Amino acid sequence: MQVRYFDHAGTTPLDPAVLEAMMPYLRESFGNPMSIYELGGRASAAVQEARADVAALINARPSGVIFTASGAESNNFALRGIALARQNEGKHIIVSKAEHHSVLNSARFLEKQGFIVTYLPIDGYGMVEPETLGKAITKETVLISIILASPEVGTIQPIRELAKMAKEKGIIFHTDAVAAAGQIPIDVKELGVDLLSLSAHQFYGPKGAAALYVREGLRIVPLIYGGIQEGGRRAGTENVPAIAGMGKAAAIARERLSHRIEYLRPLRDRLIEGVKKTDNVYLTGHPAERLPGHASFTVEFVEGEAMLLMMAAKGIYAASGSACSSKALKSSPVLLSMGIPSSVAQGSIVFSLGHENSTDDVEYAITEFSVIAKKLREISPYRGGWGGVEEAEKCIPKK
Amino acid sequence: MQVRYFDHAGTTPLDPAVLEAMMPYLRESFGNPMSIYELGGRASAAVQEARADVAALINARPSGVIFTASGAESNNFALRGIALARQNEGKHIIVSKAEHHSVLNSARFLEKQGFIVTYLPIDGYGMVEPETLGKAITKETVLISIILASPEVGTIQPIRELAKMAKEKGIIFHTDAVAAAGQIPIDVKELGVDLLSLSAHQFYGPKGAAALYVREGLRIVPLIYGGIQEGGRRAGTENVPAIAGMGKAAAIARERLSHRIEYLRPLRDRLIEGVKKTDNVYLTGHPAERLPGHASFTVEFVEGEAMLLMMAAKGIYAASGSACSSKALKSSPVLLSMGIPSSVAQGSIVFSLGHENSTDDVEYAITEFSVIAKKLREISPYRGGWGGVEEAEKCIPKK
Amino acid sequence: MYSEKVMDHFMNPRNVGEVENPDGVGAEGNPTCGDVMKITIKVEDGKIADAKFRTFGCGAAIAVSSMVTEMAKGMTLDEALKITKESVANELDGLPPQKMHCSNLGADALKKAIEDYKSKHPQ
Amino acid sequence: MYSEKVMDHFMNPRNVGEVENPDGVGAEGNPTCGDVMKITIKVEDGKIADAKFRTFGCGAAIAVSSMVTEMAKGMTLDEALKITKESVANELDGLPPQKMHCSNLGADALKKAIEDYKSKHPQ
Ligand SMILES: Cc1ncc(COP(=O)(O)O)c(C=O)c1O
Ligand SMILES: Cc1ncc(COP(=O)(O)O)c(C=O)c1O
Repeated sequence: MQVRYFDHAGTTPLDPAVLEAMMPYLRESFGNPMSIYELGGRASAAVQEARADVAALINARPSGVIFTASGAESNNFALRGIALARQNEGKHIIVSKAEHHSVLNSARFLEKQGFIVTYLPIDGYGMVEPETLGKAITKETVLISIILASPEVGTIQPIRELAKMAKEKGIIFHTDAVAAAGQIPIDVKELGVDLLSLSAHQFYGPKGAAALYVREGLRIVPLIYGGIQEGGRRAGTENVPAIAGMGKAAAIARERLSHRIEYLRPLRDRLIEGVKKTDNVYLTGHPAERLPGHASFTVEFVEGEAMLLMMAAKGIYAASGSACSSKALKSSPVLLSMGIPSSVAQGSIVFSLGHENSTDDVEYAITEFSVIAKKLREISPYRGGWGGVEEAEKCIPKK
Repeated sequence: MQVRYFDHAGTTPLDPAVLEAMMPYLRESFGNPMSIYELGGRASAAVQEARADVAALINARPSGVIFTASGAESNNFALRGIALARQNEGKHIIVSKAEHHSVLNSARFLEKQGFIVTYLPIDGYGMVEPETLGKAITKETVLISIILASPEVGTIQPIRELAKMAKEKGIIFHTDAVAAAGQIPIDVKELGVDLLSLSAHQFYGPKGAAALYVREGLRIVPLIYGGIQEGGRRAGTENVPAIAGMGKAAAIARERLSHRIEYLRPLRDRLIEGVKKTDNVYLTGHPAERLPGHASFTVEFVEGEAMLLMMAAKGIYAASGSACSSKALKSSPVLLSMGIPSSVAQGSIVFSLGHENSTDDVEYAITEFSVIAKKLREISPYRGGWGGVEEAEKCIPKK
Repeated sequence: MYSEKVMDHFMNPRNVGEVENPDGVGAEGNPTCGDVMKITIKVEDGKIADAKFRTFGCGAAIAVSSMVTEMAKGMTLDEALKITKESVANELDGLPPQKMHCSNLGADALKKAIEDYKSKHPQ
Repeated sequence: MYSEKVMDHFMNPRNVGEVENPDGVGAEGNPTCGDVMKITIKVEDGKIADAKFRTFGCGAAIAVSSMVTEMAKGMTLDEALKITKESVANELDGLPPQKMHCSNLGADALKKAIEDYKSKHPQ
């Protein structure tokens, strides 16, 4: 059966050109970049080249790019590294309710260490309103972390505006760009952010390579101590093949970004239009300020995992923020924070498109989606409406 | 020119069979193990299989193996994760002076967090004496971390004895087995350790995959927070190809361990015998309790980096603990802690053999070593002895 | 993730719907936290002559509903009351551990349906 | 890591040894912290007629020693005193940043040798 992969926000396939760029370092050029013989020099050169390519993707200087092993690590590093470096200036941190677990749970860890954390509410589109941020800032605030784009609802935050507010008060600003990198143009200078996380496996690069951008001159406490790799800011033998792959993926993403966006947007719009033809299906996230390949919905009266399984049986691979589909058995906190009732959040379905997806994939998904939603509603006790369910009236998300 | 690679303690080449085991996950099986469709299931199964293989290498249960991205991360995780989990029971930690930077610098970080750290002295062979440990233990001690085998001097510590002392006092015991795994048999039950670090790129596995063994029932605070990967103990999308590779490398290491040891020991002994024929060259580390492929020396009156460069020009790739050869420009603290004067430590040369090394490699290295030492001594102002150098009398390491 | 049998009962669920003029009705669960199962039964001669379900929930929940109605049909009420989460899961060749509790409400819904019947037909 | 020129001067160092009956001797460095260079010079007609070195140290240190003696030969004492760390590094097509300070003692050792000569031959 033909597979139609619509879960690029989960992970992307490795670009064959990226794999090719990794192969020498998986074979003959296996050296440790720290060693002084030529084999080490070759590895070290590969890391430096990749650093320049990753930096170019976000318009940073190469020295601002610290390689890590995952987006989660980058986010932990950013939050905890800055909190520790700044704790004498204040112990208040602001994050939004649209953040990834790795930001939220880093913030919770810092709470246990004596920091005060404000979790900024988001609106029905999953958006942080600048006013809300303004009100949350105190004299004690040392760090603000707000996601650039949500992998769950696709919404792109007004980071430039938010970062400017931070800058005016001398507060460090971090953005988690893991879901955004390679999808939309990113320029750390234009955005005005101090730190930015990105992860290669989200833009056709390998798993195991990620990065944290840190503005020049900004002190950050390491998360992983040891040797002097990454200028003493992140220890551990460099994962040279993955880093080389990340560099190549960044170079390709940079080169093809505008083509990819032009290709993805109409595909996404067609998918949204087509899927919404099924009754009681709602777009989640912002209709305009959203990732070019991102189409996310709630499907009332059915549960997301069941939808996913039936779609998978048809070769359609997508994702869901429903409680049952998550291995933690919790509904997406982002959906709930947007005011979506949890019964409706159970019907979450997320399509994240990639440039390998064809128009045919999209048309096929639209057709099957409708059939499957009908089939599951046939089985559902709520096929005629939420009826007795307490939250019935709240079920239709804000438009 | 033929390359003779003698720096397996720095990193090993990737076993072609390991690369083959990784390839499916770098190609078609690129899924995220968290996703519920078949592509995710395949990735998740690969991780579970690798977990079983890594567990088998150290005679642990699979559930005791937490994958990380580097030996450095495993060591940071072990020290800080246990210190945080146990801080209410006491704030004293013991590490040895034979530890890797990632243990030492994690300990230093904990000092800043209010812990008291004892750095156990080591003897002239780089060995921790059980008596010394006994004296260092206090009622406040919650964690002891002692390296299993040194990548710098090859010495294998009496971990079973040391861990037993810890157990008797109810103290958690961690051992850094990064340099030992795949080199000597490791059995966490027999050793009696609570935690153990290992890293794939040290036993013909890929860079980017490592593990921390945590005894069943032992609580550890995560180093990287986020999703529920690795049972909620280590967040971040799993590096599936590297983890699959680590599993394969562990399975191969387990199967071939005794053959490898039998092959390496005589090769190492011949190298030691041959190299020591050059005047004023001394073995560092323990003569008997040492890694089967490890041969480390000090070469008086010359500097290690210069030796390395001249050897590299002959295709011989080795390592050194000299200040000039380290990118941090510091002599190996392990050598200094062993009582070796820093002028002599400058002449550190480390050969770490692998099973690809042939008898011919070793004979070639012996011959060239002698020529190169002579050539550099010709240039050295100390070719006739340390003369005026203050530490002259101390120059000959304890035998 | 799921056994073949689970997938079969999920993809081709047996006994979907409501029996006409049910003798007993039982519902279990809550859509805000996860799964909801509603089972209707027809009782004849002390035996479950027919059983149908409607379920809002994940793959496991639907498969469990399908299986529990299949198991119940033809059983005496007392036999049917002995159906447990475990026996349903076993008949399905197992369920993933995290699904054992949250999506395995079939036996509970069936029990409620039988109790409903019993309360209406006191002996 | 090193330029070709550094590698050439390291692998084939020029002017190794001591000049006979040196007119000036200069040493710099300490083996306990890193590199030691010892330079001996022969002075004729106010010019450096010959210069030789012995060095304990890394590749950079040996290349620097070789280069500085090459540069000095034929220079007047005043010209030779103007040789700096930077000019030696430039002649070697650069040195890695971390080596600029620790292993680049050639100019200092030469200066000491010239001063030694001058102290013995006060004008
Ligand atoms: C004993 C020891 N511990 C820890 C490490 C760090 O492991 P990694 O290189 O995977 O970060 C090394 C690396 O060489 C090591 O030899
Ligand atoms: C927004 C966001 N942040 C962080 C992460 C974590 O990145 P990684 O999977 O590389 O750990 C993800 C992963 O999907 C993400 O979407």
